[in-house]
Amino acid sequence: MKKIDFHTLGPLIALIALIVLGTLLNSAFLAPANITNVLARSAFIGLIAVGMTFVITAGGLDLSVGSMAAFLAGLAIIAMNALAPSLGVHWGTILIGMGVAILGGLAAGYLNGALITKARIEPFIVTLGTMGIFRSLITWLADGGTLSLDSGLRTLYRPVYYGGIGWLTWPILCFAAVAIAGEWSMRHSRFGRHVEAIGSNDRVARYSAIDVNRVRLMTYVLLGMLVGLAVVLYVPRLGSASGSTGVLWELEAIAAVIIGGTALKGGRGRVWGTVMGVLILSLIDNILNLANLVSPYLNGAIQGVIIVLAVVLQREKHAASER
Amino acid sequence: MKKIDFHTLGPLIALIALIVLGTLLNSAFLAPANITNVLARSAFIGLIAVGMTFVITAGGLDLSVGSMAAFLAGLAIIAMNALAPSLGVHWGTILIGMGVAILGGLAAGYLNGALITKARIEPFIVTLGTMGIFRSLITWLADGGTLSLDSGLRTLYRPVYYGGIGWLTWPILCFAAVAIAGEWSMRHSRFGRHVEAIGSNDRVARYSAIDVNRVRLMTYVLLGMLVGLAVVLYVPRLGSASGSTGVLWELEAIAAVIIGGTALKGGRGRVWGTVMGVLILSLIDNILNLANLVSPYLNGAIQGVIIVLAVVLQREKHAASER
Amino acid sequence: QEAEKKIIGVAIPSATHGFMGGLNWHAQDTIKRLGAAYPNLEFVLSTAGNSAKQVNDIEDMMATRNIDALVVLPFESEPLTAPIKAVKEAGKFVTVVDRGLSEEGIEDLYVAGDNTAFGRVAGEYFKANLKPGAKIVVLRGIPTTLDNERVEAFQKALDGSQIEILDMQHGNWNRDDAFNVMQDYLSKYPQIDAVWAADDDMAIGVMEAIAAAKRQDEMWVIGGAGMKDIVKRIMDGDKQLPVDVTYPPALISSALEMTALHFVSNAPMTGRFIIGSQLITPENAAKFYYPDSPF
Amino acid sequence: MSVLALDNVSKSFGPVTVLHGIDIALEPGEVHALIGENGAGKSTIMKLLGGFLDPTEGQVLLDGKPVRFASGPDAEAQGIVVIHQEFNLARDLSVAANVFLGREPGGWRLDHKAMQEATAALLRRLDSPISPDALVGDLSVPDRQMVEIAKALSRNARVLIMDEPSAVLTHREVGALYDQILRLREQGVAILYCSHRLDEVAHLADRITVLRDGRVVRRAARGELTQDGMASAMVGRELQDFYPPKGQPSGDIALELRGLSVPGRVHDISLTLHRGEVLGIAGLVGSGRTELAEGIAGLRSSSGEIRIDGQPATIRSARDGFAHGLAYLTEDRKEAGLLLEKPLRENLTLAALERFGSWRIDASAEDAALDRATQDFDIRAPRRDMPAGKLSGGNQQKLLLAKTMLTEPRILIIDEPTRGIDVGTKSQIYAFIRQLATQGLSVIVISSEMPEVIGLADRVLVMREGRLAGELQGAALTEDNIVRLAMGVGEAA
Ligand SMILES: Nc1ncnc2c1ncn2[C@@H]1O[C@H](COP(=O)(O)OP(=O)(O)OP(=O)(O)O)[C@@H](O)[C@H]1O
Ligand SMILES: Nc1ncnc2c1ncn2[C@@H]1O[C@H](COP(=O)(O)OP(=O)(O)OP(=O)(O)O)[C@@H](O)[C@H]1O
Ligand SMILES: [Mg+2]
Ligand SMILES: [Mg+2]
Repeated sequence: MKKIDFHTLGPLIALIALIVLGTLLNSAFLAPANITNVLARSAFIGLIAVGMTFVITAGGLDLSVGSMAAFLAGLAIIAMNALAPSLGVHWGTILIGMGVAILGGLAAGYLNGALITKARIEPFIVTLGTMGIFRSLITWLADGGTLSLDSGLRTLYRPVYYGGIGWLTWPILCFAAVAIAGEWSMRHSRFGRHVEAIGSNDRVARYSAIDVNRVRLMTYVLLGMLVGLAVVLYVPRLGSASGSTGVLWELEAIAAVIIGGTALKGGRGRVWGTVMGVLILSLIDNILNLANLVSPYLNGAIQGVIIVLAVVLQREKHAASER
Repeated sequence: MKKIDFHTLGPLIALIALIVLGTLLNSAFLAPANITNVLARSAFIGLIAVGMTFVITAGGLDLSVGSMAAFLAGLAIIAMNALAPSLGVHWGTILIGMGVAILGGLAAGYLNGALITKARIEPFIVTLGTMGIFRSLITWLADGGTLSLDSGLRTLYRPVYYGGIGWLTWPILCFAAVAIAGEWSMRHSRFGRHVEAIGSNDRVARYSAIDVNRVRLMTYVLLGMLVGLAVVLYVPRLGSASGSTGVLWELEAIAAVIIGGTALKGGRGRVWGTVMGVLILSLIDNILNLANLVSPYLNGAIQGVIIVLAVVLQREKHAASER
Repeated sequence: QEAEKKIIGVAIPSATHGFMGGLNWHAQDTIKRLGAAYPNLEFVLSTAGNSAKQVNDIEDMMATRNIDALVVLPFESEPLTAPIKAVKEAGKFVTVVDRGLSEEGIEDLYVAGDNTAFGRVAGEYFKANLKPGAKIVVLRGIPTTLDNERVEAFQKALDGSQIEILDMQHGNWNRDDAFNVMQDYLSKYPQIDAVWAADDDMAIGVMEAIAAAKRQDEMWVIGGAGMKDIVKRIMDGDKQLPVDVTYPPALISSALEMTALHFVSNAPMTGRFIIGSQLITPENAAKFYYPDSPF
Repeated sequence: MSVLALDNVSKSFGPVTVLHGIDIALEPGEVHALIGENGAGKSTIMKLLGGFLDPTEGQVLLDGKPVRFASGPDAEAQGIVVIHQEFNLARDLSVAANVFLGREPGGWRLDHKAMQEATAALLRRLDSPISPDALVGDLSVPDRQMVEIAKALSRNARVLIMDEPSAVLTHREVGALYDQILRLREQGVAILYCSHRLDEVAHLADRITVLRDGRVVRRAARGELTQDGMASAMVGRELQDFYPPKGQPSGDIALELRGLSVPGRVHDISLTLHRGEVLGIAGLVGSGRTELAEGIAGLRSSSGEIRIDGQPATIRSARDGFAHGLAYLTEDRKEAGLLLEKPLRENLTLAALERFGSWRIDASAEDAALDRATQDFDIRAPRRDMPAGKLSGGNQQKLLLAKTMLTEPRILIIDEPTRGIDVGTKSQIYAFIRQLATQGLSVIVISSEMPEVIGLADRVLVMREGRLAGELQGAALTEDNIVRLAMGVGEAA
């Protein structure tokens, strides 16, 4: 944190450019309400993307996070609804639901990690498989429809998304805390160092007495738990889960990581960059809503162009500093 | 082709296991009609996956193929419909439509490849961007709805999907021809050799006087043209294209490539393996439809489990031969 | 006369399948028309691919666009209920389209199709036109509550008819998926007397698969929604497509128009408007045929 | 007239100038040796000549005329072939495919047969048993070096530039390499040869250029310089006592192997290593020395018994090894030793991070460790935050040594410890190893340089085809005896 990380400068510039654009398009853009909205909703992908940064830095990949989030949200809701009659509408019930989400995430991450490290299957295949599995399970649990949280619990639980300290709502605080802890671990902890070493060259890591499988497994477990945490914040927002919850979150999270300057092949993790990446993606959506730019059919195209441009900006800087 | 490639043995075993399973579950499975159906349907993903094998072997990735297919199908239909009044319902019109699809594919692939090699942006980001762009463009061209081919042309064009030589319909023949040509190029052509070298170590390739950027660009152009070819076969099937055409084809194609034993990090291309991978994925769908196994909500879960199992099977063999 | 400027937010799902495509088209078309007719009305349109994005869009409309009214087709009922309630509580005029909220009495205006009727009308046609012991297959949509409602109503209508439903798989309201599923049905079942495709897009894929298997004479197909190509074929008396069940994507237009009228006229524009599902038959098909719509 | 020359060339990387006004000329039919300390700039000169770098100042002359090569391949098209110090092979391709990469014969269809036959012929010429179909990734380090040489020989070179081609080869391969070099010299090829083995420089070179700190400090013709003379010209001072005096191992057994086997590679090895002993292991390329070491260190699956300090030990991974105080230094520094794109500091402490804080890694302690290591091992890095891969080859090796030593092992197995290290530093490292042994550390040294094992080890085991072929000690410890055991022709009296 003492030194400026040059690789995060690129995404930062892209982010600033987007903020300027937003301000020009609509003066309400910088209003606290809008900022709170954008930051709070970034939190889900943000938490997941921080975990994904570790997985990708260690040379892995996880396609299952979106489905996992839906599945965990479903589990947590089922658990809370089941307990509500006996325990009552009570914080205890909600805490148990939170526990279910986070422990479930731990277990799901462990499943992915174990298949990858113990059964030695490509992460792409394992998580493509579990992506299908989690998605199916939530659809099945919800019987094709939507699982909804008991409305009493809903009311009690709601402030976890909407409340907070002033305009700093809990999701924002959580995201900030996890991002700082993530950046810290990547830079200053043994775990982060080992993650980078494994992604850089796992043979060297093995020869350096690093327990490669354990560290790799841990990245998936960590990601699973962060998915669980994202779910803890997601459930009070919509109070429900269905087969369409979390669709394409994996793609967004991976994109945020890569926009942030972490290489897909691993070895170089930039948690700050990931945070920028997440904010860039959220802002694009927000800005598209700020102005009636064009046909809504073309939103995706504009989004695509901006993503590529954001990275061009960053690569140009990067290339320039390399010569 | 003379020697048996051990890495394709794994997928082959998985494929055979699936065929046995299918036969046990339903006797109609081995009926010629079913086989023709499955093979013909596999052709779209199959053609794309063969191209994807080259892209991935060279260390690249293309997420845009599904959207590109939808976009090209839309373009071809618009072109044919526009020409129908002047040229008439005529093979010439259809040939022009085919040309539009294939040349469009070439151009789209060139766009991806040029952004990756010239602007030096990560393939993941470039093709995530163009994925959004193509998808938006087709939705916009179709005005949110469906573009349908002029019904006269449709009738004329139809046999390109449904016709053929006996039960070997054109898609099957095309897929077979492209697979053989792909395998041949990977093994026996300079291009294939260079693709593998680049994926294995692009610095070494550069030092060996290989024009790395050109070869890499060519893999994307080749893939684009194969997407175009897939579209040529796709359009006569239903005669239409919409924003939902080709959704998730990219994931299926990449999965097929990896199930087939090509490493995601590049360097080792197995076109036969890819063909097996494509057939495995199609068969899973077919078998799930033929057998009333469980709640259809759980199809995705079974699919996921089988994909992982298919690869476990292959990895076990692989690991055994390494010790 | 310089009327006060009013902003109407419109939040609908994006055009991921035929019906939604049609709905998107009608929404944009109506917005263009109303915008021209009433210069003091401004529309803000957003489309979303999932509930969370739709909630984001609604939040953005509130925070940055300062809307006076919201016309929303909820992506899903439960998750959208609280956010829409918040809009209402902020004193905005709320129109809910098609999918009801999970709490009653939030919206000012409700314009919807009738999913139960959609399934029931189709089921009744099957019951009336098939002999006892007939065998049918069903293609379901994307797993959602409304798909469940339709299928349940369909099954209920068939009760006691001795018509056997051989299989129900998801075709996801998608032509290609429906084509694949139907091909496999045809391999699997030597006898199929009719198909409920439950959606016109799926019906197109289904008919293609049947044609490829050359079994057109064995079975007929019922889709749903009222796509112009299908209506045209019914008009032309296609034996394979005897009828269709409406679920008009144009209901968004009604909702938009009524919401606009709330601001430009003094007529009270609140209440519930259910647009029932009707059977399109060769006789009445002409009045359901809109050649200009993309759907 | 010279074929290829540098005319007053300087080269800078960023702010650091590594070559100052170099003049060097290669004549046809002549072997020109380039020697100098690690980081003196030898590889940089070779890259300049081979078109892989552009001079910052001055020019490259080809046939007396200034040229500017667009790239390495461009220079190669003009007959200038380089064997790089760092391997330049694609792991996923076969040996034959690598040899012909970029110049595959055949029209539309590659001529596999021609490539295979030509590769087999080249390897036969080098007396190497490698199969042309083998995947390069499966080859041992020395075998990969032989493929590099074969690849260079397959080019029709006018100028052949070799950067430490013999660093990991045993005398058998080196002999084959000399034969080829002499044959090419006959044919009028100009050869630039770089090596830290001064005996081979004396044997091969018609002309010697000595480099120090990026400047030419001495030019000599054949016979003008003795090996000692070369060494002092390089280092700038006299070197004495190249090998430290041998030690007095204690009677305690630190490591004992009973019937250790690595499936398919190493068979039934039993040996003992005493506390304070330096044990040498010699053998030809492919005799299984590396596999044995990796088997002991838990990096390969092995069977048999390992006892440490008399207690049976289960070592299934390098981590288990470290827990028993056993460390292994790999011969494959590029792929198993260093993280090439990471800075020096992170490489140095990677295996011993526990020592740098329990929660937060103490960066200042790391920096201090790097200071100590650069001093102890004489690591010459232009900048401390540079990636390890940009260090000169010898300095990478020193960093790897420092990294391994940082784990403070009690039993140390080092595979080719001085690969690519200059004479001056070599004697420092020998002294260092001996000092460790005196302090009670037990060391196994695997080396392909016979003088090194003889000079350093108290006792030498010779391996042949995966088995122990014999043990040599005291007066019997001679090159001749090692060769006989290694080749299986019996020990002389
Ligand atoms: N790409 C680079 N960027 C920065 N510094 C470099 C680069 N390449 C080489 N150097 C530095 O240039 C100096 C000379 O390196 P060079 O590789 O030529 O040494 P050498 O004589 O070959 O040494 P050795 O015997 O260890 O191989 C070293 O200090 C090295 O760190
Ligand atoms: N994974 C592998 N697959 C196939 N062959 C291998 C593999 N690893 C090593 N070999 C071969 O086994 C033989 C023994 O190699 P090894 O590295 O043990 O030699 P060595 O005795 O250590 O000598 P040096 O260290 O000088 O190579 C070599 O010929 C090598 O090519
Ligand atoms: Mg060097
Ligand atoms: Mg060795």
